[in-house]
Amino acid sequence: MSLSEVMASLLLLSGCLFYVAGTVGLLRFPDVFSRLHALTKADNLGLFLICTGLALHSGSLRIAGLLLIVWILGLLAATVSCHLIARRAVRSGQMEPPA
Amino acid sequence: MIGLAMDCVLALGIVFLAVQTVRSRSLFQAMLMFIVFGLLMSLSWARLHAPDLALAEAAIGAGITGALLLVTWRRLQAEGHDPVESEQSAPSMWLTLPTAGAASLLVVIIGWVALQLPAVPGTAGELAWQRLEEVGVSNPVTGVLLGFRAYDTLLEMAVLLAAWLGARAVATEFRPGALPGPAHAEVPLVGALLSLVVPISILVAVYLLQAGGSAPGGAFQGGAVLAAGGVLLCLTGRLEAAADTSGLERLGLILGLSVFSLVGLLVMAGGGPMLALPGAWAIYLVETALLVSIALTLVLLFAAAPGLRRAS
Amino acid sequence: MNPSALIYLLTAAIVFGIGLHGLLQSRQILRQLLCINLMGGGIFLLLITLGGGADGPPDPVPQAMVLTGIVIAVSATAFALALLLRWHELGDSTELDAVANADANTHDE
Amino acid sequence: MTNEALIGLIFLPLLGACATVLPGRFATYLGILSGLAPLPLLLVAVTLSVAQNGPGFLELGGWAAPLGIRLFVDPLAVLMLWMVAIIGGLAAIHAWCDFPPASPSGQRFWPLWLLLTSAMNALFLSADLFNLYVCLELITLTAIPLIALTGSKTAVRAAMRYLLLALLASLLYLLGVALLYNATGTLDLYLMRDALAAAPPAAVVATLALISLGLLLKGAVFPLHVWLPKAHASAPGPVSAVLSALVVKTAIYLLYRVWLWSVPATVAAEQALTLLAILGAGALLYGGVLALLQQRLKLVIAYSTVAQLGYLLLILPMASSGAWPVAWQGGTYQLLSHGLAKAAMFLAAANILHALGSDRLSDLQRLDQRQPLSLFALAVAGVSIMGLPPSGGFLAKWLLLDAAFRSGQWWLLAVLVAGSLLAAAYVFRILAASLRRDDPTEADPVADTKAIPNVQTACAVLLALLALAAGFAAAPMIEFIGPGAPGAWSRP
Repeated sequence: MSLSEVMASLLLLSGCLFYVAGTVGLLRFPDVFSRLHALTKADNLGLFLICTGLALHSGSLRIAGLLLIVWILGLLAATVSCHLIARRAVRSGQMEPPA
Repeated sequence: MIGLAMDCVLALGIVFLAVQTVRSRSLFQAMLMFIVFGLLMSLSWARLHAPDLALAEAAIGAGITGALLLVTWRRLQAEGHDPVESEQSAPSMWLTLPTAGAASLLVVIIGWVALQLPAVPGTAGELAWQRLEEVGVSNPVTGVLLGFRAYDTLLEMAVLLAAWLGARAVATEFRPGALPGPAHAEVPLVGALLSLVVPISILVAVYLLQAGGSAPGGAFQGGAVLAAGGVLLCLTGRLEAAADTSGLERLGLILGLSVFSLVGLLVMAGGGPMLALPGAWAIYLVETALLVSIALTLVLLFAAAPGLRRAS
Repeated sequence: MNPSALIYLLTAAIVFGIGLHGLLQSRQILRQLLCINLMGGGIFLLLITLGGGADGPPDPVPQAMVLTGIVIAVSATAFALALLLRWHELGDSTELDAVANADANTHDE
Repeated sequence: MTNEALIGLIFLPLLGACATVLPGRFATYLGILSGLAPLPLLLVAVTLSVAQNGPGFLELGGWAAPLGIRLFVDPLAVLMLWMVAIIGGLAAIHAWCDFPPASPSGQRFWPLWLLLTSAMNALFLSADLFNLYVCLELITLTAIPLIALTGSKTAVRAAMRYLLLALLASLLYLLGVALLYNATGTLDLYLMRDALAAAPPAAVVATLALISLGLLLKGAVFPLHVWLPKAHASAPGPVSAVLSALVVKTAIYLLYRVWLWSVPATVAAEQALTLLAILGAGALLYGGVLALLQQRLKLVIAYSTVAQLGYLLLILPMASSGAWPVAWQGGTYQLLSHGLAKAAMFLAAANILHALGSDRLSDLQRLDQRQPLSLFALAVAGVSIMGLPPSGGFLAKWLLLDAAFRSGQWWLLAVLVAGSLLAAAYVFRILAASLRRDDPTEADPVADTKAIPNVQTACAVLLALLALAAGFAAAPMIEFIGPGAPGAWSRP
């Protein structure tokens, strides 16, 4: 197993770890905002790690470029949808009064 | 070994989501479960070496169908649909047991028959691989869709057209609130995202179209991606419902079906067999027409309005 | 047949069965539509599993059939949803047993 | 020439539908006329060719089966195509008055109508199981919006139920097709017999059971008929006519094709055919009794469809007996004469409903004064449905009785007689209700009757007369139809 393959595996594994963390947060956190917090932050990083790992694994610059686009688009979609969900939640009065 | 484990996880996930679609009390939750079910199906197509299907399932099966379900849900709610009604009380045992019994019996029969019937050699699929070059494309699925079984694809476009005609026929008079409305129009982030995503959806659609000859992709996947861009424009109020279908829209709706038929008829008029597309250029011509019709039909079905126009 | 094809074959049959069960016992039209789509998914999976069961290259004919089937499924679903909206406008609930009961004593025209 | 004619039968209505979608009156008229008017002409060419050269295939795209899709034309297909052209054509003329092409309702009606015509022609010609699935879905998705066009609660409710059951039926059919493709490696109806003969019989029977279950559901065969009466009765008149005369028959047609053309003659298949015939007998009796109990004219006619479809399945167990040619002729004659008579009855009922504002049997009194020609059409078509001479229906039932007698299937004889008696009862019930005069206080019953365009009356009368005339043109037609299913069921 070459160094790059080891690196790729490590990246993929850590990416999965972030996804697991994000999912646990989604399931366990109490309200919309903390769930969004857990989901978007952890998943974006997880996606980045997995894309990098896959790019390393493939060893092709073209595929690396495509994966970069995938990551950016995922990032954008996550940002905007997170914003919209949070906005909707605020409007509909789900914001807890500050303790 | 890892592959097998992944297949097991996927299969379990698919079955779990199917069960949830049927069992969850809230109809809304069931819809969400179904949409995720579509996404996992798409992954399983990829595992089964059917990337064309993975693309189609993700774009059409999960994406467009999901959007249609959610927007219908929203329309039902907007019209005062009582949310309580969406809760399904647990059906009685007398109803559940026989249907479950019948369904499991059928499952056993399907499994048993599928294992009993031997896969025979010399199938249509093997022939398709052997004679793929004669069609002029190297992606076998495109070869079957536009070459060997082009007639199916043509009638399938008629089905899509019929769905739009039917939806228009049963719709009542034009309702201005047919679209979900510009709820998020004023959010600046959405505008920025749109100006990026809609051009990308066009780009991806064109890419999928041209890739379809040699790689996974084609008119259906491309059309669905383009339709997704249109759906976004509707959702954000960039496109709004018009009271009538414009001439251009009408032309777009029938473009795929009529170009496909006319090319086929022209070939026949020239002495060839009906629907034998003469080479790759004809396939791309037909696929482009199909893409336009598919995208437009899907967006209009989503909008549930006779037509669309740019928001003033 | 290799083990993973067997897994998907079973999945296909089970998903079909779940869809059928849900269709028969559910009383909400929207959910019945979901169930019909589930059944369709099961059949599509079955087609591909059977076609790809051998070790050779995947059979493109079932793939084309499934692609056609997916488009037909979305067409039928879209029309059904339009009909559902219309029905709702007429003042009925989205439950199908309303149909069954109304059939017995309907006299409207 | 024949090939072009076959293509035209499918593609002219298809392109006509496209044209009617386009804006402008001209495109609409052009679409309707070019989509429907040339069909009889094309059929003459096809009929002559089949009469001379026998059945033939047409490979689409030049790809031979099993790789490509073939069209198959034989006398049975020609018969069905003629029914589409004649019944569909006359119903279209009837519809022209209610749905003028330039009006908004016409804009909704005609594209769907043309697509439905094209889909039925495509189905009767197709030789490919999966292509047939696409055709079935196209028929479903065009017929159901046509039912819901009236927009009444009953119609929308019936359409919804029909849609869900039709989708379920297609899925069962598709499941069977998927398994058959795995077992035979082909989707061609006429290529799979040898492969099926080699496969394990029990699995083949299970697969065919799935396909048949789907088709029986689509064909509204007892006890899966529950969706039919409401759907057919609540549709606009010409749509009811086409639904009852043609659309349900597409499923029966496919049952014939699958069981008689594609399935190897094994013992299990023979038992399956007997089972199908028992369902047919059930339909004949149950549909007849329910038709007798209905209070509305269109519902009586719709339940009569449930009953009359039963005859078409009764011929199946005779497939391996010496009486088969006679039974086959009886069955195909029943297809034809029931189609014509039932379409006539539905068009007449639509006229009556329109003129009187109601089709309750209790409101039909003095119909002979108010709608004499519609009543005439009902009565003449009723003669054919009952099976009285000299109608086409008489000939069909006589041939069926003859076949049952020859093959020694005594239970079939009993069922046939009982079915005819029930049909006579419900037809006479309609006639009796129309001739009643129990309201002498009403000064002028004709006054509150709306006028019906003469064309619409003429369509109903013409169809009824055609159903009657089918009895006179028997000899050449029977010769043309021939023994059917060549070689599928050689006698032991």
